[in-house]
Amino acid sequence: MTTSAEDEGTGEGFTAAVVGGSGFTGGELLRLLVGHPAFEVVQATSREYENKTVGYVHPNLRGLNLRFSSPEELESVDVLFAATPHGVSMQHIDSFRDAAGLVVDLSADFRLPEADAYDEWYDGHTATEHLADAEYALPELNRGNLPGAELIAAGGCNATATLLAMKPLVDAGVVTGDDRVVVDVKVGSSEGGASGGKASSHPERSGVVRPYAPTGHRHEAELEAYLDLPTAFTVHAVEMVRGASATCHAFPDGPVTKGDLWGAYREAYEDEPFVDLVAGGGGTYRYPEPKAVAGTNRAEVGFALDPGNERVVAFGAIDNMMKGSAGQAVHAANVALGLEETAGLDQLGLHPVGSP
Amino acid sequence: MTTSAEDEGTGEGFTAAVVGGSGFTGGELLRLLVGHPAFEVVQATSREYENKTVGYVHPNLRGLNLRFSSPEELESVDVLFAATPHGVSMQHIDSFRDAAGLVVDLSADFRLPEADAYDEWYDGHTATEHLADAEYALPELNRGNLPGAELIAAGGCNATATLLAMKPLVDAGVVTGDDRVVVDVKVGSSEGGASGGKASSHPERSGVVRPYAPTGHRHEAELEAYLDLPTAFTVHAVEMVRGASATCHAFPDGPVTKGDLWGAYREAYEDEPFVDLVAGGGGTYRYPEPKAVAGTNRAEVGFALDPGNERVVAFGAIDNMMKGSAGQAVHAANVALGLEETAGLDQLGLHPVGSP
Amino acid sequence: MTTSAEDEGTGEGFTAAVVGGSGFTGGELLRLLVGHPAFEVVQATSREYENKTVGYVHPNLRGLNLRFSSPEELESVDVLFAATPHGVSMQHIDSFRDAAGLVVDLSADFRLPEADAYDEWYDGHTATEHLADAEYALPELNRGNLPGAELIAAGGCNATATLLAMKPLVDAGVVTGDDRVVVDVKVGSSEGGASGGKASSHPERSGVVRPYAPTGHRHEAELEAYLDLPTAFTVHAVEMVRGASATCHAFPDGPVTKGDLWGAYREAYEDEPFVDLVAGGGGTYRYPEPKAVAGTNRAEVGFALDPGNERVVAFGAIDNMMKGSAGQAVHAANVALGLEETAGLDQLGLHPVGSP
Amino acid sequence: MTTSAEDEGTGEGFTAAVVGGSGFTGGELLRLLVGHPAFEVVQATSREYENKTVGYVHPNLRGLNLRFSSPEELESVDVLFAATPHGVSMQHIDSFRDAAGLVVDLSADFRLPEADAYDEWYDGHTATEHLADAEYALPELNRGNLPGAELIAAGGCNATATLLAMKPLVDAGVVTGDDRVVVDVKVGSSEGGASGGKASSHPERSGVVRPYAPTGHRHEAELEAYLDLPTAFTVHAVEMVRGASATCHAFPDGPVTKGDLWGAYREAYEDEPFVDLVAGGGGTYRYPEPKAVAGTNRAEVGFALDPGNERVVAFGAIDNMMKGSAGQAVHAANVALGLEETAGLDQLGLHPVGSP
Amino acid sequence: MTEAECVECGSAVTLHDDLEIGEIVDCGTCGAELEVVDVSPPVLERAPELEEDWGE
Amino acid sequence: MTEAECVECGSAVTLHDDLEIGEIVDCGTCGAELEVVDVSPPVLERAPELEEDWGE
Ligand SMILES: NC(=O)c1ccc[n+]([C@@H]2O[C@H](COP(=O)([O-])OP(=O)(O)OC[C@H]3O[C@@H](n4cnc5c(N)ncnc54)[C@H](OP(=O)(O)O)[C@@H]3O)[C@@H](O)[C@H]2O)c1
Ligand SMILES: NC(=O)c1ccc[n+]([C@@H]2O[C@H](COP(=O)([O-])OP(=O)(O)OC[C@H]3O[C@@H](n4cnc5c(N)ncnc54)[C@H](OP(=O)(O)O)[C@@H]3O)[C@@H](O)[C@H]2O)c1
Ligand SMILES: NC(=O)c1ccc[n+]([C@@H]2O[C@H](COP(=O)([O-])OP(=O)(O)OC[C@H]3O[C@@H](n4cnc5c(N)ncnc54)[C@H](OP(=O)(O)O)[C@@H]3O)[C@@H](O)[C@H]2O)c1
Ligand SMILES: NC(=O)c1ccc[n+]([C@@H]2O[C@H](COP(=O)([O-])OP(=O)(O)OC[C@H]3O[C@@H](n4cnc5c(N)ncnc54)[C@H](OP(=O)(O)O)[C@@H]3O)[C@@H](O)[C@H]2O)c1
Ligand SMILES: [Zn+2]
Ligand SMILES: [Zn+2]
Repeated sequence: MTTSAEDEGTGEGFTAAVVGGSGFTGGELLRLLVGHPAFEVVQATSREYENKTVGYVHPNLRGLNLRFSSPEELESVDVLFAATPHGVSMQHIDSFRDAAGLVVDLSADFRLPEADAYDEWYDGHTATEHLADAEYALPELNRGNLPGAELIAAGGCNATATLLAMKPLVDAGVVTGDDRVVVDVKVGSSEGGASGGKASSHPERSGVVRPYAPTGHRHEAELEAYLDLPTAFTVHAVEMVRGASATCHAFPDGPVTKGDLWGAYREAYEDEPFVDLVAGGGGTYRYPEPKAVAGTNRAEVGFALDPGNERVVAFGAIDNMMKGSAGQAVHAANVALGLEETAGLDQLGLHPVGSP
Repeated sequence: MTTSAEDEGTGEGFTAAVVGGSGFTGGELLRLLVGHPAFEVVQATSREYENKTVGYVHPNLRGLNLRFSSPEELESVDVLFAATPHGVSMQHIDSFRDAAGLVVDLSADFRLPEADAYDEWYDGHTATEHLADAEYALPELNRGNLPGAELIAAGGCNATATLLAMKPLVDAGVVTGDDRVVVDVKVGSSEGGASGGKASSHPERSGVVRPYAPTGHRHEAELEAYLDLPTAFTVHAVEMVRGASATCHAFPDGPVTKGDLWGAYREAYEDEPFVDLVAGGGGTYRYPEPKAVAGTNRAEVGFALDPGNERVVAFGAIDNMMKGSAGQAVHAANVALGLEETAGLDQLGLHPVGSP
Repeated sequence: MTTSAEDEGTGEGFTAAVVGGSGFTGGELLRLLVGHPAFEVVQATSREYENKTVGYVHPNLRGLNLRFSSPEELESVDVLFAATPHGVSMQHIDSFRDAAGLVVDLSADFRLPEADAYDEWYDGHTATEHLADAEYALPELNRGNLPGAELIAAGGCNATATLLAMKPLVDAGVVTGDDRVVVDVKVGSSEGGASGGKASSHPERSGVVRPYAPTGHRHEAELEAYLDLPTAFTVHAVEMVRGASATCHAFPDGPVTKGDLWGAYREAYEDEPFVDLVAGGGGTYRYPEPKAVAGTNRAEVGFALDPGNERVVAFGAIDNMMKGSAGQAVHAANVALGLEETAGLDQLGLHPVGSP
Repeated sequence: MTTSAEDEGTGEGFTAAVVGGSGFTGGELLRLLVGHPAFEVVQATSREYENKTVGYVHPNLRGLNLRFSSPEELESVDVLFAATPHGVSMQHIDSFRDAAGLVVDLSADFRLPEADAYDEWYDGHTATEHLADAEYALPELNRGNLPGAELIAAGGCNATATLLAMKPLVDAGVVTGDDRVVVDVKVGSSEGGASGGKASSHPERSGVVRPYAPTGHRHEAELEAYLDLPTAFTVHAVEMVRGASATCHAFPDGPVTKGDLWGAYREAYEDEPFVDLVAGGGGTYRYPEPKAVAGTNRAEVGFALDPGNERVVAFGAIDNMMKGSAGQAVHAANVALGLEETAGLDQLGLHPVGSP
Repeated sequence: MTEAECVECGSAVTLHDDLEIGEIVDCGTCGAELEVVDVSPPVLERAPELEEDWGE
Repeated sequence: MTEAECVECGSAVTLHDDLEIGEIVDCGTCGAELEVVDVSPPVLERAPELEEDWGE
C-alpha cells in the first residue's frame, strides 16, 4: 500500500490530528481522514504505542506512513479530533482549542447543553465555560448550527440510532413528549472500546444476548435534551463487533396510518445523503439492519405499524464506529468547514457480510 | 458410542415415538429420550430420510442404533411426541391418539384453548373436538392439570420466555391486564427449523440484528390466553443458533420496590426445579442470558427496576430447543406420567461457551 | 443514497454489464463498478429477480437506480463480466463475446490453458476454441499479457490465496516442482454462492471447522498450471462469510534463512499495489489474516521459518469475493484497458471488525 | 437448581478438590465432578474470587452450594485436580501429593517423560523427582498404566487431537517415524484460558483465521514422546470458543487402500467408549467436526485418502475443555480408581449448535 | 432385523425386515450410502455418489 | 457453617466459619456483593458497587 500521510496534502486542504488514535474510534477517524480528499493527517496520539507505526495497532492502516506521538505535544492543526474516554476532553479542552481552530470531540464531554445534566448523568463537568460553544454533531438534527462552529460534540452511538428513528415521529407530531417511548437497543462489542476487560474477552462475550444496561443508560440524557422525549431505555450486548440497532416502541395518542408514517419519514429524510428508509417491502432485508451499513456512514431507518396495540415500532440501525461516532464527526466537520457533505464518507456496505 | 435404543428399555419404562424425528426439535427429543431413564425410543419418523440412521442427520446421535421410518406406519407406544410443522398434528391427531395413550405435540395446533383464536391468529382449526382435552405443557403455569393428561401442547418458545418473565409480576398484582407490556424478544436461527430458505442461509443470517416479526407475532395469542396480558410483541433474529431471550418492559400503576420484586419472583420460583433467578449481583453474568442455559432445560429469569421511568424490566432467557420446546415437552410428560420431574433433564450448561 | 447507474458515465468511460448480477460475486462486481470512476453499469442480469431493483437483493446497493434484466437479452457494452456458475460461460461465450469487446469471466470455464485439464478436473469443455484467447486474470502472475486481452478468466479464490503465498518461493528457487507442498485452506461461507442448500444453512454452517474438500479440490489444477507445483490440497469451511486463507507447508531441499525469505517476498511484491507483507513483527496481527482484508482487494502474504523441521510456512489471506474473484476481475480489466490499476479498488479494511 | 456439593457424597464415593477452580478448565472439572456419581467436591480454589460462590464465576454452576477458598489451605481429599498455569503444579507438587492420594494435573508440568525435554521446550523443570511417577492421562494411549497411578498428567489439547488422529496409522505401520507429518490445527478461544489479554478481546479475536503458532508449538514435544513422530505443527485460532481440530497430512511410503485405513482405525477404536469414526459417508457431517462434540468427552476421528498425492489426511476433532483437558482428566481418574470409564462423562453433543 | 456387510468399511449394517431392492440405506459406522441390490440374503453396494450441496 | 440474611433479596446466605469483618461475599441467590460488617452474629451490608468493566 502506498498511501502516505504526507501525500494527502493539497493547497486547499486541512490538516488534522487525532488524539486517542490508537483506540477504536480513533483508528476509524484515521481510516476516514486518510481517504478524505480534503484532509491531511499530521498527528495521531497514543501514550501506550508512542513511536510505533499506526499500522502496528490498526492492520488496515499498514500502508500509512505515520507513527503515534504523545498527546502531551500537540501539533498545530486546522482540526483536532478527540477520541478519548469521557472526562479526558474536558480536562484538556483548553490545549485542544489552542492547537486547533476546530475541535471535534467524540466523547460525551460536550454533548449535553446544560452543566446540570452532567451532575445528574455523569460525574459533573469541569469545563462548563465551553458548553455554550459546543454544537451537537448530528447534521440531521443540527445541520444549521454547524457551519463555522469551533467545538463540535459527536452524539452517542445508541442515542444517534434512537434519535434518527424517532425524530420524524416527533417532528410530525405523531409522538409527543407526554408519551413514554420504550427503546430497546442491541449493540456490538466495539462500543466498549479497545481497553478490554474480562466481560469483553472473546469466550465470555461471544454469542451473548446480555442486558448490559437494563436501566439508567446515560444516553437517555441526550434523548431528553435533543428530542424532548422521555425514554425507557435498555441496552443489550449482542454478537457483533460493529453495529447499534434501536427498536423504539411508541404509542401515539390517536390513530395513525401507514401513509402518515411514510409521510413523516420521507419529509424528514428525503434529502438526507446518509439515511435510507427501509420499512417493509420484500426480500430478505425488510427492516433496518446494522450489518447492511457496517463500515459506512449510512443509517437505515424504518418503521412498522401495529394497529392492534395502537403502536408504532420505529427502527434505526447504524455502525457505532461510523454514523455513531467517527463518521458522524467527519460529516459534521465537512459541514462546519463548508466541504461536500459526503466527502470521505462514500463507502458502500458489503453484501453478503457476516458479523462485521 | 454404545448407547442403543434397545438398551434403554426397563420393566417399568415407557415406549416412545418421535414423529418429525429428522427436524430440529425432533432431534432434540431423541437426544433427551435416549438419555432418559424411563423412556425407550422405538420409532423416529422422517419421510425424507426414511431408512437412514438417525445419526445421518443428527451427528450427536451417531451411537443410536435406530433408523428413520415412515410417519404413515406408526408403532403403538406409550407416548407419541409430534415435532411437525403447524397444521400437521391437527390433520393426524386421530391416528396419533390411536397409536399412543399420551400425545405430546410441539406445534401450536393444540396450544390455544379456544377454536376462535385459531381463526384470528392461524388459519383456523380442523380438529376442534380435541381442544378441550389439550393441556398447556408449561409446568410452571399448568402443573396441576398435567397428571393423567392424554394430549399435551408444548408452549411456543418466545411465549415461554415471556410467560416465565412476566408471570410473577401478574401473580403478585404488580402488573395487571390494563397495563400494556412491551416485549422485545431476540432469538436464534434454530427457531426456523431445519427446512432452511434463503434468509436463513449462513451468509445472509450471520451477524444479524433483524426485526423478523416487528408486529403481529402469533405468540401474542398465548400471552393473552395464559397470562391475560395484552402485549406489544416484537421479535428480532440475532446471531445465535439456540436461544430465546425476552425483555419485557412493564409500567406498574403504583410504586414498587426491589424488595417487592424479589418477593414476587421468589414466591413464584423458589421451588421450581428449572428456574434460576438472576437479577443484578456481581461478575459478568448479572441478568438472564440464553447462552448460559443453552443445551439445558433451565430458564433464567430476572428483573431490574427503573424508578425514573416507573418501569420494571423483566427478563427471561431459555434455549428454544429445550425449555422452549423439546425439554418442556419431556418435563410435561414426566409430570403427566408421575415420573421424577427432572428425569432426563439434568444437563448443566457450559462455561465458557460461544454462540451455541 | 443518490448514486445512480446513469450518473457514472463520462466521455472517456466504459460501459459494463454483469451477467449473474444477483449472485454473490455479481453483487460485488456491481458494488465495485458503481464506485469506479471509469465504468458505467448498464445491465445486471438475473432470471429469478428479473425486473426487481438491484437493491432488492443487495441491500448495500439500494441507492442504485437499476433493475435486473434477462441474460437472454444482452446489451452491447465495452466490458461484460460473467459471474455465473461453472459451465454457463462456456455455453454462452459466443454471445458474450458478441456483446462486448472484453469479457471477464469469474468462473473456472476459461482458467486452465489446456482442454485436457477440463476433462481431468471438470466435466470437459465445450468451447475449447476460446481457450487460446483466454488470459489468467491475476496481475501478480500475468500482468504482461493482460493489456488488450479480449477474454480474461479470474482465478479461483483458493488458488489465488495459494499462488500469492507460494509464487515468491518458486520464483526464488526456494521450492521446486519436485517438492510436495501441503496446502491447508480455510474459507468462508460466501464461497458457496447465493444458492444455499442444507449444509450452508445458518444452524448447520455456524461455527464449523469442517473439512469440506479433504482431497481432490479442483484448484489443484490451477496450481499445477500456473506454478508448476504439485500440491496436496485440503480445504476447510470455517466460521466467516468472507475470506480465504491458505497455509502452505513447504520443505525446501537446502537450508534457507529468514533473510532469504524476506528477499524473495520483497522481490516479488515490493511494487505490487495490492499485496502487503506480514511476517512476524509485533502486536496482535503478526501473520496474514483474512478479516484484515475483508471488503478490500488487498492480499496479505507472509511466512514463518521452522528450522527444526526444515520447513517454510507460507501464508496468503484474501477476501474471496474481492481479490479472489470480483476485485481481481476489476483489477485485470483495469490493466487490460490501460486504466489506473487501483481505480475503483481503493477500499481500506476495517479495524476492529468481527467476522465479515 | 438444587444440586449441592454436600448432596453428592455417598459411602463408596471419593472426595475431590479442584485447584484453579475459577479458571476455564477448573470450571469444567467442577461441572463434571458435580454430575459424577462417585465424586464429592469439597474444595475449589481461587485467589481472586476467594469467598465468592462458584456460580459468581461460572453461571452454569449457580446451583452449587460451594465457595472458592484459598489454594494455600488445601483440604485432605482422595483426588486433587490441578488446573493451574504451567509451572504452578511443579512448584506445589509436594503439597498437592500430601493433600491427596491421587493428583491429576492438567498443565504440561508432568506430561513429558524426560526432564531434558522441559529444558528444550519449556523453561526447565524444578521437581524432576516426580516425573517418574507421572502417567500420561490419555486412556487410548496409556490405559494400561493408569490403574493405581498416583500422579496423572492430562495431555495437551492440540496434542490429544493429533495423537488420536495419527495413532492408528502409526500402530498399523502405515506411517513411520521417518515420514514427516504436517499437522495443521484450528482451535477456539477457550484454549487461552480465562486471563484474557488484548488479542483475545472480543473485537480483536472474533472471526479470525489467525496463525497463532506458525511454528515451534510445544505440543510437538508430546507427539515425539508418545507417538515417536516428527511433526511439522502449525496452530490457527479460528472463530469458536470450544474446539480443537487437527488435520494431519501424512505421506505413507507405500500404497495404501481405503480398506487398509478402515482396518487400522477400527482396530484402534472399535472398543473405545469415547471415539467415533467419521470418514466420508453422506449428509452434512462427513468428517470430524469439533462442534459436533462440544461439551462432551467424545473425539471424532476420521481420514481421507488422496491417491494422486500418495497422501492420507487424518482428522481429529475434540472439545479442548473436555477430551482435551478436564474430560480426559476425569476419564483417567475413572480408570485409575477402577470406576466405570464413562462415569460422569455421558454428555451427548448438541444438534444443531452454533459455535459453542 | 437382518444384517449385511458394508462394502466401504466392512462393519455389519443392521437392516429392517421388509427390505426392498433399490432402497438406499447408510452404514451406521462409516456413513456410506449403500444401495440394496439383493434381499435374501441382503447385499449392499456403494450407492451412486450424490452431489454435495456444499458449493465452493 | 453460619448463615445471615441477604439485604438485597432476603434469602439466607451460607457463610464460612472464620469470617472476618470487611470480607466481601456474594449472595448465592441474587448474586449481590455483600460486606461482612459484624461477625457474631454475622451481619451483611450491600458492598460498595464495583465499577462494571463492561464499557460502552
Ligand atoms: N466505541 C464506540 O463505538 C463509540 C461510539 C460513540 C462514542 N464513543 C466515544 O469515543 C471515545 C473513544 O472511544 P473508543 O471506543 O475509541 O475508546 P478506546 O478504544 O478505549 O480508545 C481510547 C483512546 O484514548 C487514548 N487515551 C485514553 N486516555 C487518555 C488520556 N488520559 N489522554 C490522552 N489519551 C488518552 C487511548 O490511547 P493511549 O492510552 O495509548 O493514549 C486510546 O487511543 C469515548 O469517549 C467514547 O465514549 C465511542
Ligand atoms: N424450532 C424451535 O425452536 C421450536 C420451538 C417451539 C416449537 N416448535 C414447533 O415444533 C415443531 C417442529 O419444529 P422444528 O423446528 O423441529 O421443525 P423442522 O426442523 O422443520 O422439522 C419438522 C419435522 O417434521 C417432519 N414433517 C414435516 N411435514 C410433515 C408431514 N406432513 N408429516 C409428517 N412429518 C412431517 C419433517 O421431516 P420429513 O419431512 O422428513 O418427514 C421434520 O422431521 C413446529 O410446529 C414448531 O413450530 C419449534
Ligand atoms: N463466491 C466466491 O467466492 C467465488 C470466488 C471465485 C470464483 N467464483 C465463481 O464465480 C461464479 C459465480 O459465483 P457466485 O458465488 O457469485 O455464485 P451465485 O451467488 O450462485 O450466483 C450465480 C449467478 O448466476 C446466475 N445464473 C445462474 N445460472 C445461470 C444461467 N444458466 N444463465 C444465466 N445466469 C445464471 C444467477 O442468477 P439467476 O439464477 O437469477 O439468473 C446468479 O446471479 C462461479 O463460477 C464461481 O465459481 C466465486
Ligand atoms: N484451556 C484449555 O483448553 C486447556 C487445555 C489443555 C490444558 N490446559 C491447561 O490447563 C491449565 C489451566 O488452563 P485454563 O485454561 O483453565 O487456565 P485459566 O482459565 O487461566 O485458569 C487458571 C486457574 O489457575 C489459578 N491460578 C493461577 N495461578 C495460580 C497460582 N500461582 N496458584 C494457584 N492457583 C493459580 C487461577 O485462579 P486464581 O488466580 O483466582 O487463583 C485460575 O483458577 C493450564 O496449565 C493449561 O495449559 C488448558
Ligand atoms: Zn460402513
Ligand atoms: Zn441475595
